[in-house]
Amino acid sequence: MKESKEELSGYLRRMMDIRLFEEKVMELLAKNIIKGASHLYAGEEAVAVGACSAIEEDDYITSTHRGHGHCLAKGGKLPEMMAELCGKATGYCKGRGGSMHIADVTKGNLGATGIVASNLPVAVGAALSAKMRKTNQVVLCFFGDGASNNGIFHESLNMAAVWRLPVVFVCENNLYGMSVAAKRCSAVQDMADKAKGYDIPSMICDGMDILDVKETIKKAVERAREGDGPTLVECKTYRYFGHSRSDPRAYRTKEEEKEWRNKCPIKQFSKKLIDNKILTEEEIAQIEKQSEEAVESAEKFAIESPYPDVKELMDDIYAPSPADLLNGGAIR
Amino acid sequence: MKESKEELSGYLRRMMDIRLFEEKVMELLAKNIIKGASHLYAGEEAVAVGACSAIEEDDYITSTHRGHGHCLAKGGKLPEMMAELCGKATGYCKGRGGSMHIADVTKGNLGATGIVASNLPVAVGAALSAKMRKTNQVVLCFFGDGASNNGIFHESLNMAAVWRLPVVFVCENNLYGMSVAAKRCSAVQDMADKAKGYDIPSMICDGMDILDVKETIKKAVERAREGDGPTLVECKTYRYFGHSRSDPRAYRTKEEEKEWRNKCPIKQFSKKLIDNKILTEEEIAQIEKQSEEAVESAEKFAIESPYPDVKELMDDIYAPSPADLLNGGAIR
Amino acid sequence: MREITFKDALVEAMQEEMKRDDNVLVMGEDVAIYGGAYGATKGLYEQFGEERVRDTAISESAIAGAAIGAAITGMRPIAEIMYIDFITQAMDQLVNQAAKMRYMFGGKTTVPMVLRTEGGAGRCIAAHHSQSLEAWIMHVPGLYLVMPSTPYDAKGLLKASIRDDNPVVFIEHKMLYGMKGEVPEKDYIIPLGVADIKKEGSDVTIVAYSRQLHVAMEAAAELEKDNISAEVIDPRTLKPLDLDTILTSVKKTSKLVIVSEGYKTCNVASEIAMLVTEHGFDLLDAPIKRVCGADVPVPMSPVLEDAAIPNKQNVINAVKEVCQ
Amino acid sequence: MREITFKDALVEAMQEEMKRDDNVLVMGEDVAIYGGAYGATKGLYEQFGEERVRDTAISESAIAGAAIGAAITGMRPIAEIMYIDFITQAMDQLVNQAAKMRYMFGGKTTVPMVLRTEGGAGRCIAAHHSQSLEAWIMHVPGLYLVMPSTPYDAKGLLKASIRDDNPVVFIEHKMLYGMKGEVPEKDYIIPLGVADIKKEGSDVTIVAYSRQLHVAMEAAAELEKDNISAEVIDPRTLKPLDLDTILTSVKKTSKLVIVSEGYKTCNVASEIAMLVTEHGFDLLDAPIKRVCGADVPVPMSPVLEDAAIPNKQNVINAVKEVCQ
Ligand SMILES: Cc1ncc(C[n+]2csc(CCOP(=O)(O)OP(=O)(O)O)c2C)c(N)n1
Ligand SMILES: Cc1ncc(C[n+]2csc(CCOP(=O)(O)OP(=O)(O)O)c2C)c(N)n1
Ligand SMILES: [Mg+2]
Ligand SMILES: [Mg+2]
Repeated sequence: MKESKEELSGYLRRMMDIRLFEEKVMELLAKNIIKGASHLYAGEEAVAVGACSAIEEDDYITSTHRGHGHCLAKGGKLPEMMAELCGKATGYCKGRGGSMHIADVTKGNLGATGIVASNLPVAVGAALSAKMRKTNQVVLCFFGDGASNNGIFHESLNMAAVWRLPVVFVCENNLYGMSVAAKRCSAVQDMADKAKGYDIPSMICDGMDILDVKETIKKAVERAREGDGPTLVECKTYRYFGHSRSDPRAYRTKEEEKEWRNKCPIKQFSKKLIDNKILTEEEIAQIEKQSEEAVESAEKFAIESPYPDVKELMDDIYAPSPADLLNGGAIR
Repeated sequence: MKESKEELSGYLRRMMDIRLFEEKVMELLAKNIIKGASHLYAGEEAVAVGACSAIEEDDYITSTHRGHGHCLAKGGKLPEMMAELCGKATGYCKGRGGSMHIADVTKGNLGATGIVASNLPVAVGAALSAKMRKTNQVVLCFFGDGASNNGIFHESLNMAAVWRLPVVFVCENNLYGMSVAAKRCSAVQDMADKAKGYDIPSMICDGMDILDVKETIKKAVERAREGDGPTLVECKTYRYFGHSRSDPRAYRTKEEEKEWRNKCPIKQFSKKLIDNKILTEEEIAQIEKQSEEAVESAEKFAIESPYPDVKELMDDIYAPSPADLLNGGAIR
Repeated sequence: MREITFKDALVEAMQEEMKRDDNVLVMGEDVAIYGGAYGATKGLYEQFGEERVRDTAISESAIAGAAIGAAITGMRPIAEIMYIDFITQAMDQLVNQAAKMRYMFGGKTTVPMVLRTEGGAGRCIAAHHSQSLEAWIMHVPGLYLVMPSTPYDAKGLLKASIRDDNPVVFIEHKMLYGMKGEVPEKDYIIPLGVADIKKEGSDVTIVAYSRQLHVAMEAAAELEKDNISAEVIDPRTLKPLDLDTILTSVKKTSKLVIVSEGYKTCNVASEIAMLVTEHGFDLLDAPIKRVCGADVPVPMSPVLEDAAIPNKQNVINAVKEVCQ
Repeated sequence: MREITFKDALVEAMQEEMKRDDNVLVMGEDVAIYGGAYGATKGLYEQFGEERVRDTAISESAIAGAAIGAAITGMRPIAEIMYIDFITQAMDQLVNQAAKMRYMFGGKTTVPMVLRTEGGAGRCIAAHHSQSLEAWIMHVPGLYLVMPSTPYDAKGLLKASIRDDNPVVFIEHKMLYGMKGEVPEKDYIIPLGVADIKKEGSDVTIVAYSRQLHVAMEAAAELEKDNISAEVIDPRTLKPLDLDTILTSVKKTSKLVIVSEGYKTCNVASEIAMLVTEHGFDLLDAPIKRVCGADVPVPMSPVLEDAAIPNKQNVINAVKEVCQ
């Protein structure tokens, strides 16, 4: 492995952070401390961490309804995330967004969205902006297998291809969109095949193998940075929990779940690090402990944080108008 | 040629009807007798006539904003069409629809639409209906190269493919969507390539050659009728007039226009019929004369027809409720 | 009478109509194996099979469009859009095709379809899953709009909607699915366009629908303690709207409060107020009041979400103001 | 002062702002080589090149979405949707993304974009090319809504919209593009949220915007002959709405007629009426009247189209009714 020990253990730590965060979220959902919906990323950690390790800090990502992993992988902070999930004033979005709407603009996370596929054109626009502003930034656009059936996928890939924009479309194919298997609703089973209609390259990688994800995305990112336009990368992966908290998972078998649990990206990567004598079991246990503590302190932070002040309900709906546009009489 | 003389001269007649109809429309637009917009089909006659000659009377078509040719090819009547374009009470839609909204449901023409690409899912739904009602009908869905960049194209092809529906997607690639060349806005130049993302077959045919169109569509229709699902057929064609009446056509060259005028589907087909000794020049002149007279009498009918009665403005917005649903008090 | 939940009432309505008419089919995301995100299609797949109960891809526009194509060729589709928030992706088909075809084609087409969807706030699922966008639908000629508040109404109105020959948008409130209520076992329908007086009263008229009907009922109960007798009218269908019943009530009470969970600006409430102004201005003793959702993307945090939608106290306050 | 057309005023506004700020770009269907379906971007492509003036595919959703992505990362895009009828395909991006991002993300994002589009009837192009859907936009928190009626206003408001940090929907009426009016050569902006009293009067207030402003002005001129002095107010921006100016006028006249070309039900007019009822009921001597588009898909036939939208006589009749 060409990465340094520090880098590699950093990846492991981030994957563990995500896993433990999601497990904690599951627990808090059950206790109704977290309200609303949370779509958990457990099982897919290698995708977000692998992909984000292939880009620079000032590059952009766009996220999805299943966005906790993306946010953390792009440098997001556990306490602010947990607080946001709990609807607290200290959360990333002051409690207004919750699980499905975390953005962390300063870190280049342009935001999650509750509307499936709706961030694809936003990613395209960000790539257009990077190109026009000549910043050499690239955009990683995450979305699911289900999202790739939505019309906006088509419009976005076409626009990005025609304008040769620096965007990498990262399809997290976890076999299902909610309860509907890709087999039952998508005409092709390798989502990568959908690149053919746009004359752009596509690649498939093992979404349970962080280094495979990283290498694959890296190639796509290089293409993008060189001005050669978009790539569609499909990561084969699996979500360990149900779609959302109330999902009985009748649409998939216990065997299938088990099979994928055996491919656990964290276990796999840990084993590889040990086999390659990069980390010892003890060091890994140590990393896991740090993750645990971090998640616990995030939980504490979130729980102890106050709810937003109801007086702020109507704040920030509009940006203040520039000084030269101000006026007195208008009711907004 | 395996078709009878009668059939072949029928095709020629219908193509001539369309051409002369469109030329008349252009004239009436210039005189402001026809108001509003008309997107003329001249140049593309072989597509509609070829395609519709490959299906049965009770099969369906869905049309577009450039729909006069489709309507006539599916058995539409010149007088009702011309009256509709003139906004007269005797038109297909009682003057409410005009050029972009002609439907002729009894002939299986489910209607034109002013919204580009918006009839694709309607065609899919009609095919679903045919399949579920086990009628053995197929649906021909016409749309343009420009339409194939719209998201609804993607959703429709995917749905039709997954459900193996009896629909043939007929892409009339005339190189432009209004002023924007496919080269400048579509990632691929053979629209047929867009079938690849849906794992369905595609075929390309010469949209200036009626028999090539007919044969190609026929194959796709057979597939559909046998339950093998949708096909994407691309017809390479050209519109002779501007996009609409006010179009200066700055986006294309005179040479290109001339080149395509030389491929005129009517001239080509006429020549073929003469070369194959199926029709004589005199017979063809005779057919043209009949077309001319038919168009003129349609014009006369349209011009002499009354405008709709303004009292009918609010009629037919809603269908009457079934008897068991009626009630007195409601304001609709 | 037996009591069943709102969602079971919906299931029964579809079940009965599917038995009655082979042309009725159900399509949408997760409507088959999953039984609908809120369980409103549970069991239909098992009973009627995959031909008539169809899971689709995440393709809102194709769902609506395919329903239209099926409807104009002899079927009676029930299409589900999982949340009304996603209707933004189906608006073109719904508004430009379903709503207009009949008129535009000279009355020669009918579009007998139901677009079932779900709306409203209350589950802390934030701005993309909590909207009440019925005002958009009500604005569009050619669509009917149904928003039931009880299991009884839900069943009878859904059956009527399925039998109706027009495109009907049928909006269910997410907080009502689990609500129980009396529903007769026998076949019945409730015609579209007939309001229901959910509580009689003499001092003030409250018009409220969907979940807010219950908020209004609670407010009305509390107002009784202050000797204010509120008449609560549930229009049930916003289009066709039964204005007569509202006017008759206002004639009696001379005061009107309208409650709606939608964003306040350009809300259904402003329209009902305008209609009453136009047809019964002289009946009014006080300015019409509305109690609406705040003009804000619905926030996730429970404290903010609560503040963004009407509650009992808001209704009571409004009533007291008009009754001063 | 020199006179230029409405469309040239728009071109100038964009030209000036593009010169002023390199981050301004224009994108949409046929905006480059063709210069816009109604000529409102004519010359920009030649002047600023294909990098900053971009023809797109027929992908309304991607046009709006890409504008958003560009806006939140430092650009100031002007996206064109050729007809507001097609905004149905961009609603998800506009309503769920552009409008909500800032609030939903805790105020940490701004979405400085203008979505220019065109609306209204009058050219016999039927139900898919003649709608006035501004009520939908006005309903949505997070969007601004601008609808100018004169070349002067169009230029000043478009410049303000481009400079504003919020997503602005800017609707131009198809019948106004060719209209000429005085436009100063010097740089000026008109702030959003400031109504304009287009004609002073004392007997009745008429609120009208976009093309209907001119219908109202014609009506007002004719009413003068009958000694009815109408004050005509053009809100110019429906969001933010300058209610103060309307209320001040109603204080003087005690009577209000509101004109809008949109479908009557759930129209902008009902909202303005409701606001005046809420904030100035006591000022009113007569019920507020509205003159609106009919609740019908706009028909193609000239006689029907005319009947489907307000005309001078409708406005005169309404005024006379309230002035009785
Ligand atoms: C436009 C839209 N349609 C439907 C939904 C409801 N929904 C939320 S997540 C989801 C499945 C998404 O599948 P996929 O894109 O594969 O992502 P995954 O959840 O598997 O990560 C659905 C149907 C939605 N949020 N937005
Ligand atoms: C959704 C939508 N966007 C834009 C338009 C405006 N418009 C009408 S026709 C047209 C070009 C269509 O191109 P194509 O599909 O290739 O058909 P053609 O006109 O070439 O036959 C455009 C952009 C429209 N009617 N609908
Ligand atoms: Mg998935
Ligand atoms: Mg074309």
